[in-house]
Amino acid sequence: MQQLLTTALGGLTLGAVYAAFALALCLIWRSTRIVNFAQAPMAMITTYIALVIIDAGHSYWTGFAAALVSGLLLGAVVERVVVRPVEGKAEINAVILTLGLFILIHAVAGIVFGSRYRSFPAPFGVRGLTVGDTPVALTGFGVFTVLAVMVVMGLLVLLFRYTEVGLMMRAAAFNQEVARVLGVKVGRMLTLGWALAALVGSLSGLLIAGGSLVHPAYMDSVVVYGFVAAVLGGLDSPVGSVIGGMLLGLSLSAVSGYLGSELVPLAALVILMAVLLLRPGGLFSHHAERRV
Amino acid sequence: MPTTTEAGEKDPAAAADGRGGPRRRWRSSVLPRHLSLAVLGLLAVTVVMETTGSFANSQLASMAYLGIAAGGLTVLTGLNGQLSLGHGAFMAVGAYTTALFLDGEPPALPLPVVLAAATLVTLLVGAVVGVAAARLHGPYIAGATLALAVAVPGVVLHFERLGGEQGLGVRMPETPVWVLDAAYFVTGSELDPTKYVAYIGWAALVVTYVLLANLMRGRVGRTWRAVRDDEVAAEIAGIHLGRARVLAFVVSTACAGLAGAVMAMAVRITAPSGFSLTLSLTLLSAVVLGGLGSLTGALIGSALLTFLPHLVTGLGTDAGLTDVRAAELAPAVYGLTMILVILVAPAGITGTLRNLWRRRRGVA
Amino acid sequence: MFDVRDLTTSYGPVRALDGVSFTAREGEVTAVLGANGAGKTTLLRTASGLVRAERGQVRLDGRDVTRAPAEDMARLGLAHVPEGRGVITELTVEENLRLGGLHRPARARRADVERICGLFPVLGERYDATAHVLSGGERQMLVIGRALMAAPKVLLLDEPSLGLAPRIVTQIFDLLRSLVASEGLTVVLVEQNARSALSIADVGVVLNLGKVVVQDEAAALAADEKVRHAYLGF
Amino acid sequence: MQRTRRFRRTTRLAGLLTAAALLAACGAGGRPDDGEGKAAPDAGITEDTIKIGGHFPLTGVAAPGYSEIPSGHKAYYDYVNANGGVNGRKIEYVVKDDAYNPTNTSTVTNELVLKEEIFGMVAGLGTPTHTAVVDFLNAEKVPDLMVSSGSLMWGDDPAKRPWTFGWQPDYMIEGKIIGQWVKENMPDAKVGLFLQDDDFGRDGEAGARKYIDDQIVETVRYTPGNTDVAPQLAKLQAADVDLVLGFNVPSYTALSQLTAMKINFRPKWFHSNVGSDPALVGALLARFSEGKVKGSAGLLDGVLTTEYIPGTDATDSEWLKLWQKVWDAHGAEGELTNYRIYGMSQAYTFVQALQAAGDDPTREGVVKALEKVGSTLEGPGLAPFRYSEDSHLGISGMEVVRLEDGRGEPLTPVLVTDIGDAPIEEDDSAAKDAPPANGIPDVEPAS
Repeated sequence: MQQLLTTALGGLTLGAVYAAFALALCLIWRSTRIVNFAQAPMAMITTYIALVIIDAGHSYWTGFAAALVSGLLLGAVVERVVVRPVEGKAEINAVILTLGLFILIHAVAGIVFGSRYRSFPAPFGVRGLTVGDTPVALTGFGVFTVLAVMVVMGLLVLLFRYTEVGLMMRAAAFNQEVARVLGVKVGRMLTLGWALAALVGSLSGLLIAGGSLVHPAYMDSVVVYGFVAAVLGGLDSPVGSVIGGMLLGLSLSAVSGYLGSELVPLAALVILMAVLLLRPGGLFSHHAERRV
Repeated sequence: MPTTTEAGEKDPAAAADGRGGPRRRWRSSVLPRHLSLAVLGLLAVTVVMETTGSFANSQLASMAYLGIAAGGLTVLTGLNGQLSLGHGAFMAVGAYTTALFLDGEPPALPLPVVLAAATLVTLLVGAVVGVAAARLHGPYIAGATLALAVAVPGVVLHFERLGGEQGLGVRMPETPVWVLDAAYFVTGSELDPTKYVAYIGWAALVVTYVLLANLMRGRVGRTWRAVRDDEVAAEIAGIHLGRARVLAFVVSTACAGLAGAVMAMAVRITAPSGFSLTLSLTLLSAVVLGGLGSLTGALIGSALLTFLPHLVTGLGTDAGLTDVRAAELAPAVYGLTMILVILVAPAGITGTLRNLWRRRRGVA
Repeated sequence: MFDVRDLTTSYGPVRALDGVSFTAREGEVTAVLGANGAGKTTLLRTASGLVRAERGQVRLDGRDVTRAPAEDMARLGLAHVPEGRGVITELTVEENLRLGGLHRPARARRADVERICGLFPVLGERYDATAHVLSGGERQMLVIGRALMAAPKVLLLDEPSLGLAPRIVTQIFDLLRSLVASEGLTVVLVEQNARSALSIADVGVVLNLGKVVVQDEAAALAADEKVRHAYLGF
Repeated sequence: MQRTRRFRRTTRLAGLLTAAALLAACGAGGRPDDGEGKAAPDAGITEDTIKIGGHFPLTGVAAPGYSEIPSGHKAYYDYVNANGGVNGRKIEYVVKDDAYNPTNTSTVTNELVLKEEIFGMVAGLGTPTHTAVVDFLNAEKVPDLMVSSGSLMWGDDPAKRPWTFGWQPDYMIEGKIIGQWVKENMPDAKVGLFLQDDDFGRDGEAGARKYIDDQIVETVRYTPGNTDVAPQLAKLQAADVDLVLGFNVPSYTALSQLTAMKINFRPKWFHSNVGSDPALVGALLARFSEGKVKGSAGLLDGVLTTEYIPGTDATDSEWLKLWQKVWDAHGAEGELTNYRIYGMSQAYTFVQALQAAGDDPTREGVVKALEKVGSTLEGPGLAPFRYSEDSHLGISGMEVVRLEDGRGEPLTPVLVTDIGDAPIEEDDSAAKDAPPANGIPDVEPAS
């Protein structure tokens, strides 16, 4: 029973992190119909930026903010410089491009930051909380992780549903030409989409790193799991991404605890294929019209 | 993808033949041409192999297995438009099959049969995955094969028989005496095991490329291109989309299986860490660098990936970088080149050269 | 007033528009007619800045807008309804309408929405539905309504009748006619369906291979058997 | 059409000509009998240099930590070279990156042996990686010394791998020593195993089970690369484990400590030597030690582990002073770490082996010398090597220590044993070895 609870709570925090990452993928997918395989190394770089700032003696929150801001900038720069030329071209070009970026950022991080492990601080404590007298396997930072992801998801929903910028971003994503003749500055919206996505990606990087160890490859496993989570949720919906992430976190945590950690990637593959083949629109789609 | 990237798509010789005679003659002229190229290639390989040292031979063996896998991948990605990030996983299937069949003293099966078996087993696995993959597109197929690439090493760890993290040693059977004699008779030098594996690799590569080249030129190749270029049009033309996709996937994974078999023999071990995501990405960068859809490109790409890291790391060390930093230079160069190729020269090296050549001759 | 002078556009080596000149007068419907590939759609796309003009001028109320980017056209008073209707099916009716009035102040926009739902009651009924569920005719109403949200001076319509049942076409064209009368719009209507177009147009411009071959009062064109046979196919 | 035909004719002609030329050039007679021929006893060695090589993960997931080992080697060789080298020969250490991928290991080993023509492989790292090349090295008769891994494979069967030598205590004897200590000192503890899912975990488990099979109530394994170990620890927690034996690498020591904190799991910890590096783990955990004394390894206090060479915590050890001196003079960027000390300690042994092989070392000479005098070499190791004609296994024992304030406090004398059912005995004989004044060993030639 206790093991079940611990596994579940662990899965929930882990799921929140996948959810954040899936949100980032979803944002980019919404704005440019590209899956950004370089999301993980981008987040890794911004986490290192935060670490450098924290190690220089500044507070955790300064580093946190710096990572988010640099994520925003990095996303915008990557979209403008690298991705813009392949937008609207064959899908495969964009995929290869982001994979190239994946390899490049990785190597550059190895050169700049070295490949040793470093610990990354976490606010709100990394010791399990106690409710009454019963200890529960949830840390202050874990609670923060889940809340942060929920808040970000909420903000994104508000942004897309109720603001003009959100509407313009969606219009630009769905139909560039129509959006243009209606006066939407499409290029700017795409840049904004990438920038926001990279910001959310940076957040996921910070949440994974918090209270744990970082090295240039620490986000690599999230590439696959974040993608699976996004697909579970339908790739198009922020809420779906978050639910997908949570479900995946719980399932993988259970697989790792009860079947063996070596089977976790296989479980992710099975879940992904099952969803793609049985419910191509994701678990929460109303109309299964997505072409996968 | 621009159609101009395909090997010899607009080769003047073939085009001339196609126009000049009835269809039968066009078809029959392709095979001899490929075969004579193959013989020429084998001779060139022999000359290179005999005039270079053992280390170069071992590098050539690596180039051979990368080349075989890249050839298969370029057919899938360049010709049929499906992207696989999981070809490393299929190489693992071929490699483990080889390791299992060669286990035993003497091995239960002769070497060519083992190679064929590895290809066949991988082909079957590929068929299963291909049926699922054929229903996916673009980023979805990329993501699914990515998950496959990550999952396979875990599966290997799960089964004790496969040796866990340490993997299985690959016992290379003794080189048959008649081969040693024949090799000595032809080349005048001893055939050491390294060279033997390199020859096997290149023989496998040449056979694979001749088969692939014929497929690409024939009806099957046209079907694949049609599916890639315009699904709707292809379907209207009576092409069964799913079948074409699965076939491309199966052919491509069979190549990966054969490549895995050669790799197992060249590396002498199959372990999960040998089939990391890096391997799959390496293959992809080989075909992108060389030029998608071109066998020559795949070969050039695998040559680059075999010889470039060595060169770049050397340059880095000479420039005074620490070993650790110099070692990161090679992937940095790949990554950058992949990006630049897509942005500047999406046709890859072969495509770009061909375009330049055409422009110079005023054909285009 | 919408004025095109010597407008020339090429796609690579292919010249799609070749020195086209005409004027669409305020409060009138100008029908641009011609066969497939005559350059009609290119004309609208060039006028709205989606395609770069090689030569010539586009003027809106006397102001040169040839080089203005497509994103600024709506603000300058030109609304372009592209071919294939251009409803963003993933968004709701309401969101589509809101997109039309991006540069307008919020209060004016709310009033406009009410007015447009009055003009097209069906849009009011389906206000919160995804545009995906609308029929062809309803989608056409939605895009026209969305274009009106920008309070344009000039409305460019590309093949509004495409794929619609004749009864719906008539309905939409009648609506258009009454809008021109009530709002004082300048409409440039690109149509293959020349007979219907001329029935509501004031002026007709006939394009062939990127050039203007005839321009005249709509009634006169409809009566000219030679032109009808050569270019209009009825 | 013209072109095609001409092309085809040329092709055929060229093919025939080449074949004919090749036949004519070398088709003379049969093949001479296969002789010894291949082993080049003098490869890699000249009058004034000796070139050796090693493969390490400098990139990728295994690089953190391990990539520092070769820098320790290099620093010590530079130190020796600056002091005249070994018998006038300067040592050149060629390091290649294999990213902990056996495929790459095979490639870079080919490069080292066939192209760089190294005299010997020294300290090649990793079990799966080195497994890929061990047969090749033996077939090529290249000395394969001081493999950086505690697998039994490097030394338990010298007949099969005559050219390969281990260096560090193998995981099995470590498991035995730990098992016996637990049996004697914590007989009532419910033990849980936290194992890396490879030979390291497996051999360690086998050793420990020889003594405490009945005390072990739960076994969990983690896969390197998967950094979420909460499910594994939850399983141990559910089994009411009160002593966790960890056969894991240092990053996973840090991760398991952090995770245990998260899930309120407070057992006693016993980490194998590989995973305990108090300096590294302590530094990693220092951030989370919640206001304890200035950056101390508070979280590691009370953790049990073993030691077989003095590390950075042994501040009064003469060896550490030597390593510090060497690192300050010849080290690369960064501080002296236990990984670097590990590398320097191996380098020290290599220099001894080279000296033992005499003025004109040959590949075979080094191997013979190690077999002959290896067990008597004095060095930083707390226990002697087991090198002999029958065993190429490395250091024979270790002491059990408890970490306090980032230092290991010995709980036992040095315990030595061997694989199999060999008994565990106390042997402090090698622990008192002190480095020579100039920091360079002086071993008499073995023959």
